[in-house]
Amino acid sequence: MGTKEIVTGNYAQSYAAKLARVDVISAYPITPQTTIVEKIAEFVAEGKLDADFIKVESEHSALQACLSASAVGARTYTATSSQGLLLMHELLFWAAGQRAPVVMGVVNRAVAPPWSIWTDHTDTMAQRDTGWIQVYCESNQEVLDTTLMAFRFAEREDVRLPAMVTEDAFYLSHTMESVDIPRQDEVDAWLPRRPRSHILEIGKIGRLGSFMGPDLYMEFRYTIAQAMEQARRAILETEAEFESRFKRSHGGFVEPYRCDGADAVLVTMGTATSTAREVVDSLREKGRKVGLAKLRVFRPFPAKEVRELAGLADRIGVLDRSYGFGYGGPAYLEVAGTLAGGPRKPLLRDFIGGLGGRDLTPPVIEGMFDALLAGNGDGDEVTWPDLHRAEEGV
Amino acid sequence: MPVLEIRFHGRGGQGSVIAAEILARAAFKEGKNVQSFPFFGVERRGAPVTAFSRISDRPIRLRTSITTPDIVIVLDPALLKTVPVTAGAKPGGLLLVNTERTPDRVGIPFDGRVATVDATAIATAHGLGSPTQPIVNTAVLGAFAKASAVVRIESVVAAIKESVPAKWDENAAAAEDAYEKVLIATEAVA
Amino acid sequence: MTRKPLRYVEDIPGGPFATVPTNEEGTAGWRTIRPVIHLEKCTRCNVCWKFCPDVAIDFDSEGFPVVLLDFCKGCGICANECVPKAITMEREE
Amino acid sequence: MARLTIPKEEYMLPGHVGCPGCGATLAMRYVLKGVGPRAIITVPACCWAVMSGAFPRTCVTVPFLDNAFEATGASISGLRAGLDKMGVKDATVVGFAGDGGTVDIGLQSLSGALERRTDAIYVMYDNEAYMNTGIQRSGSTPAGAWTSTTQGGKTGDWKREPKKDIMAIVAAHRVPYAATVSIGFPEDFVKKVEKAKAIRGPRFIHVFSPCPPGWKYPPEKTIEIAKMAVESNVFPLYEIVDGRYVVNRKPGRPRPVAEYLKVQGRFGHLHPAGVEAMQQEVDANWRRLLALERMTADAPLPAVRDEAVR
Repeated sequence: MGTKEIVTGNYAQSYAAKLARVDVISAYPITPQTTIVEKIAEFVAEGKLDADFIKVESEHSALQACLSASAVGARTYTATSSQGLLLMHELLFWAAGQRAPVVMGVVNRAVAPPWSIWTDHTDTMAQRDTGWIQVYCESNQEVLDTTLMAFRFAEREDVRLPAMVTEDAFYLSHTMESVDIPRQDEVDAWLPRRPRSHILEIGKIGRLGSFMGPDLYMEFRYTIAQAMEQARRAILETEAEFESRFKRSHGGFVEPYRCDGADAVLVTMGTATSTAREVVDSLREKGRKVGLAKLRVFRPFPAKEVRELAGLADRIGVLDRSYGFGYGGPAYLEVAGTLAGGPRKPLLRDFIGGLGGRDLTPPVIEGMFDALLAGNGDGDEVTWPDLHRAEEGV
Repeated sequence: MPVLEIRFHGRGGQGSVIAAEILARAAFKEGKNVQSFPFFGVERRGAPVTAFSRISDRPIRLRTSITTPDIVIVLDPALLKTVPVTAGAKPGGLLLVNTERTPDRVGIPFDGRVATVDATAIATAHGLGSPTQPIVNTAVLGAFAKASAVVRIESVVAAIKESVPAKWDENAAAAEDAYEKVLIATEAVA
Repeated sequence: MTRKPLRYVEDIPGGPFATVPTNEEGTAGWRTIRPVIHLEKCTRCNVCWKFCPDVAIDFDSEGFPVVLLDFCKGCGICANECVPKAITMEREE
Repeated sequence: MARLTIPKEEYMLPGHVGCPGCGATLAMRYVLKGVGPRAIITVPACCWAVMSGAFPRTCVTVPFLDNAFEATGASISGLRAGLDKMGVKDATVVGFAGDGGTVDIGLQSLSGALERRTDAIYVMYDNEAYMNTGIQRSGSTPAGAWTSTTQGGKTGDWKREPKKDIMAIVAAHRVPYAATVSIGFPEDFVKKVEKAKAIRGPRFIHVFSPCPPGWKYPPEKTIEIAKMAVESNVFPLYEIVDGRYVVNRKPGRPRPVAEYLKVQGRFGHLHPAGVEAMQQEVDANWRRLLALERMTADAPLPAVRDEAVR
């Protein structure tokens, strides 16, 4: 067992990077990620982490430096938020194309303008097709554990893809809560250094990146698609291996909660899941048969597990903490798309909420369950329940 | 008239892409629907380049490169040794090659008519391009007009004047010169 | 030896990792003219070797330059820079 | 056979797809002769990203990494840190980028790498425009030049702005070593690369690299032009060593700039007044360079030399 400490979600990331003995960190400061890199800088300065911390001049450079260090075999880590992640967009594709197992902590934050430093999933949702594994966390413990898992499944020979571990701004990043910090020797056993394939070595001919014409590029992209499909098994195996060693697991891809005999299930991501557990318990006590499903791994998208939700209830809602202009929340669109292909056709609703740090309080979540259960499904498919409108005086 | 598909083979700097464009303009002047585009690859002086033209009476909707050409035009004879220029050519089509050789001695099998013209000599005679890099496209198009009868030489000359950046008269003269000098073998070459 | 071009998913190594040296395939077809070295004038000063952008000039056992015709693109730099004017550019047959 | 004046070993292979007479291939050939086999090259979008042709080919025998257009500076920092942590201490990290990739889109990451004292050599091969994409103007295109985006025309829309002085920008970062080289002077070129290789910290090499299709001259003239640029003071050869300017060649009577311009179609439109203006610009830059040499002889701004610096 490790040592129990009261730490923020950001420090949980820093501890995970230290325990993973990362070789090279390259990062640029952005609220609310800053205390991650400050803590890492402290570890390096105090000699507690033998790593090269490259203080770059932009997030774009932060990820390129990681990719180049990874290209010669180093274990690399970085962290960012919002605008920084958007600036990395070009390099996010590059990482997957180069098959670089970079691990990145992302503190989910709204995108400008207007400036907003508060939580919102738009930044990482906008990167869902770049070839990065994406895991959304609900607690600081989950952040630390998932980061340690990420190094392992990202570096597996059959995966070799980059991974994002996300945490909600302030609700996790700056929230102090008890976290078990594993012992270094246990993590060393968990993350042994294995020689990596397809890297550059001094004295050996080889070009990483290259140039492909129409006759071969598609086949090459397919090999990345295969790796992401392979990541499904790798993530579940890693979670099982982690549980056997550290005695903790965080719900795999999709974790149903009290869905037995449910009339309605709400799909949630990030810290909204915790609050929603409270609401489900209180509604159950009032005899209302509701449940929730924590959607934890967003890439690779857990289509099989999501389709199984259709067997749990006839009405399924999705709480999107982001919104795609022109239709709806990305999480809803992918859940709905998957269910449309399944045998059962549940009534589907998208609830847009919590943008820009707006609190997702129990009453607001309860309102979503009410909307799900009311009527015979003639209401709007995509709604913003907690919108402040003058006429409703809310 | 079905959609006529023409594939040009040349090297960077020899004017294959402009050749496809001139041909399309010429056919357009005769009221045809046209489409011309290059295979955009590593354009380097000297590197093999491919360009395409489609000509038809009805609207052209295909948005693909041309893999079964009715007509293959080769601006540089050296390509015959290195690039499969006649790959996928429809039987009974036309192969036009810029070479000193006569059609029967082109040296590659072709199920269709073969025509040859020494466009390099004609271009050099009309001062087009440099000794190391003669610009042969307009001469080849003159030969094409005669060998294919798809467009009239007058349309080709008019299109040349709209498309070439300089030396309009010399380019027009080279096309007319090649129109006269092209050699066309009637029967299929084994 | 020209290598069979890669085509299938199964041909793709586990990453965009290229290791085939380019000198396995020639670029001779690029030229319309080629350098001819007149050894009687050549002083073996190796200027032609030094300035070749295609590394297409090597040396024979006595140190005379030899044009590697598989790779020469016929740019003419060697002829232009040759001090004793021992190199002329001839049209490719 | 006469003794070779530059190392015999070749680390760039034949069979690349450079245009006939390409200056950039000679730039790579000489850089690799200078740094030797224990080097690693990182290259952004530029002619050299295409030079090897299609996968699975590569035309250099040393390891070669492709990086994003803006990020060569970040890439050399990452490579150095990665190699250090992998226990490789004797490798030379080389960033090899074009002029647009350095003075325009890549300037920020270059500045970052120099400021954080990354232990690497950044080479900018300068063909004075975006040649891989078809000769569009860059910040390094000289004033008065034709490019595909400064076509002159009726409005005389040639490149108006003077060429960005990247060496001055680099010098402002107080690097331990920076130098200009020309492929017309391979001995000077390789000597300076070998000199740079022996120094720790950020080093910069500015390569004069003529381009036949881009500058509109016949391919056989590449070296002739690369020499004329130096002999006419259009592209002086000099070093900045620890803040001190050292001018390597001081032609007794520099060749007239007109001779340099005449050979290139990109300057073909210039009237005598235009040529004279360029002559004065060259002379002014030359006088300033000599003044910098004198001034920094006794008042240099030395680079921060911390041997353990990365």
